[in-house]
Amino acid sequence: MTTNAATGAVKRTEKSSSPWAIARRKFLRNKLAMASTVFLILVIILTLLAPFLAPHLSPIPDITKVNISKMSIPPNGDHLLGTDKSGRDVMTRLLYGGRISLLVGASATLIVVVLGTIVGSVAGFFGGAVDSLLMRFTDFVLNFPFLVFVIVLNTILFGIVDGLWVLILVIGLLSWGGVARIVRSKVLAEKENEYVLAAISIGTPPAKVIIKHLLPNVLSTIIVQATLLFASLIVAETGLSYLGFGVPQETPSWGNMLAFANEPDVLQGKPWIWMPPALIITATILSINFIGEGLKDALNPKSQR
Amino acid sequence: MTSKSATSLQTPLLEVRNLQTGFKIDKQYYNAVEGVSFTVDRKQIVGIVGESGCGKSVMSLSIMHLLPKGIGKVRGGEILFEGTDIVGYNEKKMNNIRGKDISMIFQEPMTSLNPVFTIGYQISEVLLNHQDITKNEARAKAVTLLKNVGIPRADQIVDEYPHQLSGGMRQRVMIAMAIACQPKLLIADEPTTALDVTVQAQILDLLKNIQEVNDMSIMLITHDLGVVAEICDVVLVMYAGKIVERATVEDLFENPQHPYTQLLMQAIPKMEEEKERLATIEGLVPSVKDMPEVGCRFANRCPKAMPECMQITPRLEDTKGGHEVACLLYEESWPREERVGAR
Amino acid sequence: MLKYTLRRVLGMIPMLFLVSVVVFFLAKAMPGDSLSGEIDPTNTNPEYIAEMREKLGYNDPVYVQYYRWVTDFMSGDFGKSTRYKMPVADLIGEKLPNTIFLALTSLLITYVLAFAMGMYSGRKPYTLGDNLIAGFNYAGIAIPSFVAGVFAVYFFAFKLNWFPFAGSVDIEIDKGTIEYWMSRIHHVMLPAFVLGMFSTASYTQFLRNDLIENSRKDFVRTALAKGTPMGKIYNVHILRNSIIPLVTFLGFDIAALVGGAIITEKIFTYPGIGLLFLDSVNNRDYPTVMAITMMLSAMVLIGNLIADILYGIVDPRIRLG
Amino acid sequence: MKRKSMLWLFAMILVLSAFLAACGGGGSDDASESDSGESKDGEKATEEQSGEPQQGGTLTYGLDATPEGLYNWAFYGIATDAEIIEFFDEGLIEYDENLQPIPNLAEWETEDNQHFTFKFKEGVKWHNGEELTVNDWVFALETIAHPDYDGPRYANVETIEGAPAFRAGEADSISGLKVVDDYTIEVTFDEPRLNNLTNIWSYPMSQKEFEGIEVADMSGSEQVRTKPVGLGPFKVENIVPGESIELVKNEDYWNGEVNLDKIIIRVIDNTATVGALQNGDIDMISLQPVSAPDVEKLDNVEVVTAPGLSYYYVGFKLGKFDNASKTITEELPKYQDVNLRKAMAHAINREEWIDAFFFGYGKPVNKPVPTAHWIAADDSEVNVYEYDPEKAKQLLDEAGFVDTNDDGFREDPNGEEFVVKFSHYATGNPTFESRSQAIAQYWEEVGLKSEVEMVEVNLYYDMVEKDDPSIETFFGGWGTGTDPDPSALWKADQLWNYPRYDNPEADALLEQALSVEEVGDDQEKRAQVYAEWQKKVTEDVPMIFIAELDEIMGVGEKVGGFSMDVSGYNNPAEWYLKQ
Repeated sequence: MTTNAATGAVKRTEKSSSPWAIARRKFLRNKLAMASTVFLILVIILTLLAPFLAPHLSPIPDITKVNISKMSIPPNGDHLLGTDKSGRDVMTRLLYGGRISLLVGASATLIVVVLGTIVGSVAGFFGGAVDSLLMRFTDFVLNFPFLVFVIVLNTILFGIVDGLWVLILVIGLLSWGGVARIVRSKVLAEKENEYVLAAISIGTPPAKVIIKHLLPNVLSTIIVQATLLFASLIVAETGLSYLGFGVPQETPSWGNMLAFANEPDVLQGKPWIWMPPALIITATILSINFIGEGLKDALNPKSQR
Repeated sequence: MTSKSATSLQTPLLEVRNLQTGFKIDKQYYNAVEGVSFTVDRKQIVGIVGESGCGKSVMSLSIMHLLPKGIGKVRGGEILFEGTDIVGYNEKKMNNIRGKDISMIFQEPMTSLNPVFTIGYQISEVLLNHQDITKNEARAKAVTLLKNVGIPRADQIVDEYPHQLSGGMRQRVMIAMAIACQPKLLIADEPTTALDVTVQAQILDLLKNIQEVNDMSIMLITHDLGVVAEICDVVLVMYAGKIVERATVEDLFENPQHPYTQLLMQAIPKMEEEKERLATIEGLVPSVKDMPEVGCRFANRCPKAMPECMQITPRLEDTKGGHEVACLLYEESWPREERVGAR
Repeated sequence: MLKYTLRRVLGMIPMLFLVSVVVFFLAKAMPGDSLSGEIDPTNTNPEYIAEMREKLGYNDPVYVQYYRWVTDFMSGDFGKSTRYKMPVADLIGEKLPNTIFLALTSLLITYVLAFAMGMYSGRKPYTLGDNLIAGFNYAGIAIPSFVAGVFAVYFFAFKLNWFPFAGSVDIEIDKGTIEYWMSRIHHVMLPAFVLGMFSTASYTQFLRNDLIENSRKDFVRTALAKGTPMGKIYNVHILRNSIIPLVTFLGFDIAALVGGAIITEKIFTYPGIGLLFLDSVNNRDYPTVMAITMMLSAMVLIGNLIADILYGIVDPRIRLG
Repeated sequence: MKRKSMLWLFAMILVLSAFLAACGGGGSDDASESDSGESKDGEKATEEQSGEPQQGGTLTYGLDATPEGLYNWAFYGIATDAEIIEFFDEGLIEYDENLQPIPNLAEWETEDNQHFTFKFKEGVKWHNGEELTVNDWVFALETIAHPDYDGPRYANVETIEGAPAFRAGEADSISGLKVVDDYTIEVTFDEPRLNNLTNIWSYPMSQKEFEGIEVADMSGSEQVRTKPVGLGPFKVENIVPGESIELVKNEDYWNGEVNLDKIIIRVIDNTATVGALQNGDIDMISLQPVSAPDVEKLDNVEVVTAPGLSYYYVGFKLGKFDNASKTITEELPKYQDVNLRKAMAHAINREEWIDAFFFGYGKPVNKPVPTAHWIAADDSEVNVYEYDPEKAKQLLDEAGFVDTNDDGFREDPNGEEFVVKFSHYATGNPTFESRSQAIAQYWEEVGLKSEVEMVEVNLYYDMVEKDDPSIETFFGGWGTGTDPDPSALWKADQLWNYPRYDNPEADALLEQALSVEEVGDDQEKRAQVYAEWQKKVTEDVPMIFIAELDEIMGVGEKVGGFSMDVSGYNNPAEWYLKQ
């Protein structure tokens, strides 16, 4: 604490602001995180605008139609990123593909966060038998080798449910363990605070205590986790699609586009087909990670930067 | 060696001259300790009192070269240990002094011990650092040390881990570690603050006892005048990086002169005044960043402040028989030294 | 410690049971005969199928079937591969050493690199070296392993010719000689590095941050006050504390290696369990798929157990508390 | 003399991508998704620039699919395994470049196409040192006919007299096999057939080697999996399962000197093919068309092609088949109109499609037999459906498929919405989706609304085989064998007649072509009957014939003595490395 004598002074001036305001200020000051946020928002907007943008960017804005006369054209004026082996404009598919990849990532993250938060907060709040039961279950889910189970489940469910949602569900249902653990530990710590004890002692129903008192306090942790999860679930989608167990092939997604790298002629000879998705995936993951780091920093009252 | 020790007998054990320690904030240094001078004599217990943030810990860390790297730095003055200035010492030289000639104990016994090593290992380490002995010998010595600081079942505890001990026990372990090499000076930075009142007394007794047995000096840093009264010989009162009063314990308690000291005195809870509300000092210590360049640093909180206090920087002056105070109320002639702080 | 270990081992048993139940029902949900592989999938004669089902006891109550399957599994009978027409156990036994070798090498590389880089970064934060390492880390975390793998093959195997691009060993070398092992190591390095890249990056970053945080701890000051040199403080006092959380990662690591091996082994045509799994899924060799699934799940459990026990060993607060 | 490749020995080979494997009873042909539009000469040899074969050296041969590890002719299931067995084992009969059988380890005589006498070469040694005798062949035939035999080759033994009885356990031996002496055997078939010789199982198995192993355990035995022996120019020295095989020269090879010391077979990922060839990590590999253009660009590798025996088609499901009664039980109405089928055939621009998806390594095929086969009819003798969208539109108009609701697509003659549903297998290979999409688009261009459905490949052939209602028009590929008889793919009583093509006249022609009385030994007459059959099929259009493919090999410049033709490549004993 003595070592903080100097910085204590800095903190004091900010004492009046709410933690969220401080976090926001810290985040806004983090250049890397801000640049990443701008980038990510840009990517999201561009993919959302795909149907409007595509016709302006390419003479063949179709994502499914095969153009035999235009196959594997390197980048040029008409096709800024060239065309793929089906003669489809890479740029157009990149925009549409982003929708799917981000959708899979976001939906799966949502499932994960909701499930993880519910399980974690219930376990943490009630403790005792409920806790150990739920945590055993969480351990159990965490113990599945993820990729193996996704592939197996995908094989079983293939053709029964629409492929995209199978993927989202399977990824979501297998990934919530980590969040549950973290939320639980945070809730456990938070629960000991007097205001929570007070709320419980006056007979506030558990659900209300959890939602009103506990969750807002673990929210920062959840947000950070969700961000990092979002990144890793996008990776999961692309990886599975690359292996051929992901999004159905007729739907463009970044992973599916990247699967072209499996083609012997593409990898070395036609880099414009797989480089753009590879780069955009990497850049997106990178920016999400930076945002996550930034959030972690901003929401951590102890951090100094 | 012999000649040096001969001279060192006349010189005080530790003499700090005009010490200035700065902290870097936004690429600029601000002094947390501003021109402090004092001496610690052999076998003397010097107390340093002041509110938190007044620079007393920074000063002790400056002596030990333990300021956080890249942030804190001694920017001026001298620290003479046995007559040698150690300010410019490199890490290697300091490592020969730390733990051997000067050791230090800290406020937080809970966190000051490494959780993953046994008590025995941690005590042995200091011995192995400075003495040419085997691990087994060091361990045996650790057991003895633990016994000396009043730890029961020392031969078991030596193999236990910090988390298995209570706070008071851990502080005893810290003390055992600190005295392992029979240092000449022990810097105790708020050694009892984190402890229960009953344990506090025991630790103070232990310190006093050890000081007598080992013939060492102690520099005791505390915000608690009660602690000072109990064991110190001489007291320095610090405020905002400066020493504002220096006196023997008796003098100080009999006749506190600086208004700050007087207020501190009133803040000590006393048995007979239980029902009365404790006096508090209004306001806060100014941060190093907004330290006034001239004038008395206590002026804005001082009940006896005069308009001149804002313009003239008071100097530590002897009022009578070694009782020194830095306050315009006691200065015989002012103005002088208008711009001490602007260095 | 013994009690702690025992408790962990006992805690694993219900988990193993649950996992096996799930795998069993997944296998039942799979088309065809995924449990034993005895029913020839190319024979569509209903009489034959009915007869085989009766013979294999698929008309028994589910729990009887489960019991039979689980006891068979525990005694090493994993059923028969429909593709390779041989016991799955033999098939796995053939590939498992390769995957274990890959995983261990990967772990070794991961931890050595993570320690080297993490220690450096942690001791010298915000320097050029630290920033370079951070750059590597961000790349390692963000570049999907299949992209990295494909790059690695082309760059290190074809362009630079430093490593072989496929396989696990040079077949011309006699088994058991030093050259044989050197060849195996040579073959495994590149896939192992790609497999461990993500973990290496995250551990480096973790170790760095943990070192920085731990270096601000009070016990560091204590050690300094004792006259312990800074180098020793980092290597002994701080490191020992930072290792503890890293050890818990080991459990997750094993799960990650298992999944990651599927992609890596495919890219490097490294004949291990992952490649076998992928091939088996693609060829609908379901008995093999299910046996591997069960085995990998068990491996993850055991990995976690090992991590737990190691955790106990390195952290006295857990061991004794 | 050309060495026959096992790739096309068996009549039924489904062509799938390199990604997958066996389906049904035959082996899938992993490597043959290939052909050349450049239509190079049937034979191309690398020895032309070089002089004398040199001795010694190690050749590395690449495989871009993983072998299953069943290294025995009687037990293997997939083409990749066969590619390996080729190097170390051979059969009694070979085929020349016209796909006519020629003697190899044995000569034969027959008067009536029912009774055959085989005379084995003397002094031929197995790799284990035992001498080859007719008993080894009898052993092989009895193994395959054994009730416990779990391989797919029984059809090649079934026609021997007494084989069914042996299989049923009613006899201790196959009565049609008469051992005269160690080198002479008389074989009697159940009836005279023109293809008895080409159909019979012609690979001996070393009786000594399999001594004491039950038939049921053979496929899992080390004699099959890890320590196989054969009669071929190379011996198996070492096998690292799933990744590589080391073969060494057979010093005692019966058929001349073996040039190479060693052949290393390495399994690689197909994305590594070009790089591995370029770096000389592998000397030879069978190429997929997609890699071939990149390999062509390499200075150190030559691309050698030979006409293949496989082709792609788009089939129409015309009926339903009952496998128990072996009859087509139901007629499906949707594509019954032959003009609709003809129009759909005319709509497809096959040249463009092949160039786009096979990079010039294939060419349009107009009949149900690959052009390189000797029974193939000339294009002038069959109905050819050239790309002619106008003709297609006209045919559709005539057939009553017109756009009645102005949505841009034609309705069926009843005015109902008409949607062509086109199924293709999916493997994770993204080009499959685009090439099927491209075909659907050709149909859309003539006004037929079309939908593509990608079905997971293993499921796909199940669904096609079981006449799943969701399969209407479907993409497929065949590899036909050296045996010219196409009955198994085309007769109305065959499970593998996927379109459920049912034309008694066509079936009668197929029977006639095999009849000893009507055709006898007259190959020309036989070819003529097959040509008539081909005309019949092309008139009925049960499937649209799309493309036939060449075999492509990437051969490093160091390799000499290699040649290949429609029957496969030459004996690896003749290969050598230039020093």
